[in-house]
Amino acid sequence: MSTQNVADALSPGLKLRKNRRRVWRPLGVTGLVVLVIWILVAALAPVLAPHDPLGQQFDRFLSPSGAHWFGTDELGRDVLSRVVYGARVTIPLSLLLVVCSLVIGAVVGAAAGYYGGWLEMLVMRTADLVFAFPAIILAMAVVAALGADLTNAVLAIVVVSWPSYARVARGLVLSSRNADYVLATRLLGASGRRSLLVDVTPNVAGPILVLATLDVGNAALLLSGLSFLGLGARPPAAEWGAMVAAGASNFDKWWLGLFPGLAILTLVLAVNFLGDTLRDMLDPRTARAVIQ
Amino acid sequence: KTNKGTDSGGTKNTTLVVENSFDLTTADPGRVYEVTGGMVAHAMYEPLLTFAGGDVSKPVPLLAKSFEASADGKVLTLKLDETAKFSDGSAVTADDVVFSFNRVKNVKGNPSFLLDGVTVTAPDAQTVVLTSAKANPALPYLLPTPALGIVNSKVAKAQGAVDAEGADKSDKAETWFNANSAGSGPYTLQSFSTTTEVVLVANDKYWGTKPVYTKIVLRNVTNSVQKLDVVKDASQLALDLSPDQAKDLGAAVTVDRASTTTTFFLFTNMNPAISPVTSNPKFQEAVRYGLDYAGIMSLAGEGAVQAPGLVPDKLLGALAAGDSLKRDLDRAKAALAASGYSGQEIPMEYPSDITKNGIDFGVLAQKVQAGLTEVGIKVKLAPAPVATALPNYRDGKEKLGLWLWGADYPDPSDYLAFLPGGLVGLRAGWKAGSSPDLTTIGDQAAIETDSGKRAALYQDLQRKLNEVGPFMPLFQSAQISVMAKSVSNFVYNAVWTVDFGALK
Amino acid sequence: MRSRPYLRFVLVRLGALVLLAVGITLVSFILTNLVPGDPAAANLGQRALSDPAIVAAFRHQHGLDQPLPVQYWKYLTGLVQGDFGTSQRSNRPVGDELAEYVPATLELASTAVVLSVVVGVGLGMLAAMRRNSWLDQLLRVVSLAGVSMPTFWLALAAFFLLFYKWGILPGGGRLDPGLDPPPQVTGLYTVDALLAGQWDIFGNAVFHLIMPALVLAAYTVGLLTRFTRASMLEVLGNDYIRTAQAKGLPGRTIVFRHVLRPALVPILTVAGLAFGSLLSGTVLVEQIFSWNGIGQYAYQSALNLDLPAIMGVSLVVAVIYVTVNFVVDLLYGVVDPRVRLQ
Amino acid sequence: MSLLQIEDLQVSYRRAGHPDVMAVAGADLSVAPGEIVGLVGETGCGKSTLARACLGLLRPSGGTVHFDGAPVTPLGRRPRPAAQRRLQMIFQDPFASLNSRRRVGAQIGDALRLNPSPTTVGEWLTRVGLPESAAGRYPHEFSGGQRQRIAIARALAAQPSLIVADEPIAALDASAQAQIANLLVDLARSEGVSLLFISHDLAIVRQIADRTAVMYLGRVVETGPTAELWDTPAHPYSSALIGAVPRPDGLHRLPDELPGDVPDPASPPPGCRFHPRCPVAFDRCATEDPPAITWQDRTVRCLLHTEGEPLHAIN
Amino acid sequence: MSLLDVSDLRVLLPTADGLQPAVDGVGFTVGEREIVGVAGESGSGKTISMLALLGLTPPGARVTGSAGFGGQDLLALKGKALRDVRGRSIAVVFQDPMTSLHPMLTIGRQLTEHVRHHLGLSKRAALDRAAELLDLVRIPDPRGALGRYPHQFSGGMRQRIAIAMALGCSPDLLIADEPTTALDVTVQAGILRLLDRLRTENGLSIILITHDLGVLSSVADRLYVYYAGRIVETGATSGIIQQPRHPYTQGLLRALPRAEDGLTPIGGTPPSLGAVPAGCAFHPRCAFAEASCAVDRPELVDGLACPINPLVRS
Ligand SMILES: Nc1ncnc2c1ncn2[C@@H]1O[C@H](COP(=O)(O)OP(=O)(O)OP(=O)(O)O)[C@@H](O)[C@H]1O
Ligand SMILES: Nc1ncnc2c1ncn2[C@@H]1O[C@H](COP(=O)(O)OP(=O)(O)OP(=O)(O)O)[C@@H](O)[C@H]1O
Ligand SMILES: [Mg+2]
Ligand SMILES: [Mg+2]
Repeated sequence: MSTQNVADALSPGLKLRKNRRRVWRPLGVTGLVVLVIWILVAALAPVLAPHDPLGQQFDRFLSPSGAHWFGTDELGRDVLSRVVYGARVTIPLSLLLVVCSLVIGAVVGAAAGYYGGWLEMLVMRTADLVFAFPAIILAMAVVAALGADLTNAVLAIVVVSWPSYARVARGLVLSSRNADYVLATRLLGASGRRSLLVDVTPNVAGPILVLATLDVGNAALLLSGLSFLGLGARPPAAEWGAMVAAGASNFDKWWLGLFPGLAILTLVLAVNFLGDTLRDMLDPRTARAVIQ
Repeated sequence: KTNKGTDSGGTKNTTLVVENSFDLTTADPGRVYEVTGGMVAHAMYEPLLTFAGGDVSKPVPLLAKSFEASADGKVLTLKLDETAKFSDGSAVTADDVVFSFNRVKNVKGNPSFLLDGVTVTAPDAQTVVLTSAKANPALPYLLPTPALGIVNSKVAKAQGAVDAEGADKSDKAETWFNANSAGSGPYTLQSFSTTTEVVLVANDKYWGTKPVYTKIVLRNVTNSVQKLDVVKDASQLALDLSPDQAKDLGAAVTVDRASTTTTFFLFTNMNPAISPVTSNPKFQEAVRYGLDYAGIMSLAGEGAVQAPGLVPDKLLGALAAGDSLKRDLDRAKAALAASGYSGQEIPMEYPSDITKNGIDFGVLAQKVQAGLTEVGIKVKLAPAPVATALPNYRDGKEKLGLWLWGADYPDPSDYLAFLPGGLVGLRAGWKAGSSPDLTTIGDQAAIETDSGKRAALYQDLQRKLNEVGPFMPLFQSAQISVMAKSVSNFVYNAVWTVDFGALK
Repeated sequence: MRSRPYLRFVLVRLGALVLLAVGITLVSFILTNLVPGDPAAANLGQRALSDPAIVAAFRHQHGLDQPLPVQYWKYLTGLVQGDFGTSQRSNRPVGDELAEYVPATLELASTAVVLSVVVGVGLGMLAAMRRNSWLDQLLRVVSLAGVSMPTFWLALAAFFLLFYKWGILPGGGRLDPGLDPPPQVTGLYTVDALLAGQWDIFGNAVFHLIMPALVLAAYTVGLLTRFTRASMLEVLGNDYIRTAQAKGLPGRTIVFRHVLRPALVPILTVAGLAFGSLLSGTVLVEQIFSWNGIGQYAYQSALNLDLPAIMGVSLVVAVIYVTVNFVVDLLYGVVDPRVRLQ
Repeated sequence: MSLLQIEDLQVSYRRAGHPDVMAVAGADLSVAPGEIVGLVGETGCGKSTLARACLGLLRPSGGTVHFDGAPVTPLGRRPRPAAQRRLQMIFQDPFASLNSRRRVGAQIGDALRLNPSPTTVGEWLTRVGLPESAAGRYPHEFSGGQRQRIAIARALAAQPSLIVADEPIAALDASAQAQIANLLVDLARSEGVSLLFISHDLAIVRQIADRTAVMYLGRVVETGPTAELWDTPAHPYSSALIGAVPRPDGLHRLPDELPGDVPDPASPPPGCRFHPRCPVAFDRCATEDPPAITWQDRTVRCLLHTEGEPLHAIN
Repeated sequence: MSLLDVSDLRVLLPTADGLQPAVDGVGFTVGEREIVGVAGESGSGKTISMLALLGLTPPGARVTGSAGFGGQDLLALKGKALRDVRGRSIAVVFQDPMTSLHPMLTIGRQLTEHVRHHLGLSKRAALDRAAELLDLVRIPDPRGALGRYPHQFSGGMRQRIAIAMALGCSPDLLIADEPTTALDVTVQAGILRLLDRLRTENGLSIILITHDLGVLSSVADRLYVYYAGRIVETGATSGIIQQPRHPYTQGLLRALPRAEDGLTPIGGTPPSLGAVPAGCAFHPRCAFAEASCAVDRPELVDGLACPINPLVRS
């Protein structure tokens, strides 16, 4: 089918070869370190943030200085504190989004691949449909109607993002359903469902994990994009996309948009570094080169 | 290449690029109601009466060279200027006026309420008589509204325009009006898009003083970009800069700041069924005195004024600045304690996608929230795009609402809507009969024809509203217009924003 | 014998396209009607909104007073006749509005796609040829940065620097203000200007395209660089490349004739999908560059719950997306004889 | 009584937009208890298809497969009936037939758990020549030959009475080939398990099989005791196959060539399926489908033989 | 005077544990019109040593030694000079005919591109030549075949096409790397006959790599037996097959299915790259091994790299 997902192109039947992975992967390690830092920042926000992220206690539009490293915003709040607290919004929601789409997509896709027939037909046609459907328009419509709120945005995006997982899961189930090792287990007397669980799941997990890792970045981008459009985070919560939007209306107050933008970039970049490295590790091509 | 305005005097055979964040759905004068639409329609369709420059306190002749109200305030007679010509060269007649007004009423569009209860007749070709069911002292103030511009009825009819009853179904002319024009104004329509740009060209048969700019390109641009464009001379007039954006623009541009007739206000729902908390008068008092007016004014910026009452300062019956409320935290806290408020979160709804005069509702809401937090009121912001927020607002379901009201026409009678049982009153859960006292004053004010008495009545009304009403007027926003040095004679008008024909 | 299966394939795909279109309208219809929110509220003034007669007239005019299935059926039957319904916001036929906005977006998105394919595939090839060199590492970081870049932020930064600070490129819009667009044929200003022989307009239109297209392309360039590299490496590992080397062919011939073609198959897929992501990206980019395309239109329509417009946009975007991928499928046949001859 | 009885088996593959391919088109074969039967034939002649149909991995479009007297049921989602689990398979590709994400012990353990027996995983590993510690390791830590040992252990642990081995040594090194073939045959003999050994390496089959079946384009064209068939091939195709085997005798003898390829099973030639390549074909071969002729314990499908006559060598 | 004279060829390949010797000092010669067989288990370095001759080793490999061919040292050639040898004087046929032809280019294109590049023939002339070659390797309807794609041919036909392609520039030497391993015996017989015919009729010299001694026995004049990157035995084919002297060669032969005796596999497995035992690489698997075998590395003397020279044969 044409409406094939990027993910499909990404991961045709990956196998993890553990034995001789290259130990030193600077990008992957960098990504991991930055990601861990961001997670720590999110967890320790109250400790790290110098000020109350909501406190409108300073002069407006103070440019960065020793007192306010990232300056203050249009309501006299400390931008650094807001950037720090922003991690608490973006990171968990992106993860939530990916986990929801992953669980829904993987289950639905695996069921489609396993049961086949009309179920598969229904699931895959729906996936095609959703793929062709412009995600952001859908998200905008849903959010416009249900009210600006990131949880609504997450809901809306889940509706359009499960199919990539469903496709990968289905593809992998289909290809492994007739794999020799599954047939071998079946011949020993295992039921179809058991072989799916025991034999297929571990093989599907790797590629799905890579896909999910890379998707966390996309989720963060999409969520902050919606917030940028005013359809995401609910004020006064500190959210990076919304903060960039504030910077957008005050161009010459560059610090308003620069720092939250960098926050998004570094977070997404870290996730992508990690995902890309994971993909390399899982990819049979690279794996082959490493093994031989 | 691009012809930009030059400083060489006289007729500039030039194009003026104006940037605006579009609030535009139509160029049909029978339906036009939005801000940008008003600007465009005003340039093409002249009304019977107009306002001179930015002064909206006194209607002056335009297509009608004189007008006269009857003693009981129910009949308004206007004499047309026989030299007035439409852009096709034909004369403006009373029939055209009758057609235009009836069409506005019968297509049942946004502006049709303007002529509710008004019948229009034409005793002769140069005379128009407007008869209202009740005394209607506001009528002359209504007539300059862009929607009441006069259309060339012969041309319009030929394009499917209908003025009779049932025009809401039978009128087919809107498409034509979105591509052409048939008015007597200084400009005609060259191209029209509700999202891209509107291009107007000078009407070469214009009967008045020929406009200086031969072409007006009105572009839809967000305010932040407008700022860059006007500074970089990519445009000559930017209409939507926020007060913050208009700071430190440098010497290359002229900044015009004028207070508008747009009032931002907060309301607390009066309906105990909707909100037992906010309907408590003590709670309302706490909100009223707890709001951080100074902080809010710092957002509203230079040129904006704190609104002492709902009626804007340019209009008859406005309160003086001295009547403005001041923050009184102690009083607010005491009132809150007396109200029995027990710390529950109260959602405050507002339209998240509206930016008016560069004031973003989201930012304002956060400021309001912060002020009330200091009092001890927990406010939860509940933004939604207008499309979603409006139904709740209209149905009176919002516990706390942050909205704005722009004068439909520059007369205080427009603000009677805020009384109990009125359009806005109901939205705040204020049922008819809740305050007979206010209703009585309102009824009197509506039909009083003497200006002095009217003003006094409206002021009285607003003072009382400020005591017992659910509305907390915050401020009148400032219209900030930034233009290239080459542009002169700019005057902000609250009804149509800018008169392109007058620009030099 | 050659054309029949291919023709069949084409027909089946076209049929699927129609079904998909119906599906899209149904989904958007259900969605936009299920959610709370009142189009009348969004599209009428505050005064008019409180006048039941006007609201009724509005609802009647847009058929909102009819049962939902009837509304949907009317929409479908209209659609068959090329009628997308009437926008509730502007009262104009949605078809006309789409015809106005779609070309703007197409012009922008295709420019971005061409840009991404040229740059992305080029960089990807470079990385593959020099694999594991410092250049490869650099390109890897660059391409990952491309896919990690928040588009709206990049757009703002580009706008601020390239236009405001340095004045290298023009700001928003498709043409300098005051320039009249070329006579409309395709709606793509560049093409129309060329058709009309208006070189200055053409130059201006291209000048205006550069920045938004570059911003829009950042993501897809990154994506295509990564994929091209992977795809090239995959092909390079094949026996037939060793055969070509053993035949003594020069490196250039091998890369362009033997490696690129098979590598193109997955690249095509990704490029097709990238086009889809570009269409979504335009919502953010058009906003910032005052580019009046369907991105802006979609945003406005969604905010105003303008149902026919939302459905129209969704439909058009979906059809463009599906068509692009359909073309990609057809291209497989061109690139890979095994597809064509099976 | 044969353990496995295949009669007139037909198996088709469906292909979208193309006519079905009948990969097995009326094949007969039987395997007796304790017997090792070799099945040989060129690439694409339907050996694997036949093997899979025997195990119920493919649904036959015609004919029957009986195992131990009961028809083999196609594999659905439910577990295979216990009786049929005594029919097991060893696959060609030792890299694909073990799950790379599960420990070796767990995979052999499956067999023991699903087909309870007093043996242990360790015992089976020792039987196939691997250390017991192998149970805790993952397949990628083993060479191809070792993996095939694991696969054999897994199949045997299910206590089968018949194992179908589809080219079990084709993917292995020369040295490993002999090791695995020996191991498989030794274990089959010692456990009393029948073996259907599929291979295109005739020399190997000749070494190990009691009986050999020769397959050509979806049909079994000749069966017989291995030595007899090798010495006096009755079908011209068998004869050509045997003649094509290069002999490591240092005598510089070029093997015999059989021109042409196995035809596309989607459009088989009429009459005798082998006739277009047959060096001794005559007119009738192009129209008449030769019937199966049986003489003592040999069967052949060739018009050169007539019912009731002793089968003679074709050369 | 031999056509190719390789001496002391060493190839170090990059692995996770650094450079490791895959080919460790081998020497061999190929005479005019000679078919030289190279035998050995998988991974013994047969392919790598041939690829090294043409500079086709994987990136990062280090190749030393010398390979005299037509008056020049192949291993010293670079760039264009090297490319001019490839495909023109020395051609290669790889093992898997299903993957060694480009799937998206027509047969005609693949058969002519190097011919046009090397010999400067016109397109038409090159196509004519390609058709002739296809005819030579017995492809039916050679003209029609030129316009078709590899997937439209069977495995045997593809291998013939690959051979035709190799013959395009009338090379002096053909290196055939397991050209029949992936094929059926019936098809293999045809390919072997073709190679033999090319040697006698076209005067081609061939290096035939395979681990099937049966194949070598039928066509090769001389044999080299590889084990773990070294040559352990060499000599005339009949001599080696009938009287193998090295225990490894003996083991190889015993593992072959021959009517006389059962299958007797060589115990153990060949060493992997970087884990080659000291001394004689084969000693851990050798039944005749003595203590010195683990220490002294046997040199190839008189065509045999085994000082024990066990003439005892089982
Ligand atoms: N899934 C399939 N769909 C369509 N045709 C198939 C399929 N599998 C096999 N075939 C065809 O069926 C025929 C028999 O295939 P099969 O795999 O049984 O042959 P085989 O004798 O096992 O060959 P090999 O020696 O290559 O393993 C072949 O022509 C093959 O192309
Ligand atoms: N690209 C490569 N990178 C690293 N090591 C390699 C590479 N190619 C081959 N080798 C290793 O080099 C050694 C020799 O390989 P070679 O391919 O020459 O063996 P061979 O004798 O041809 O075996 P086969 O019979 O399997 O073809 C093997 O250990 C192999 O793993
Ligand atoms: Mg097979
Ligand atoms: Mg090799």
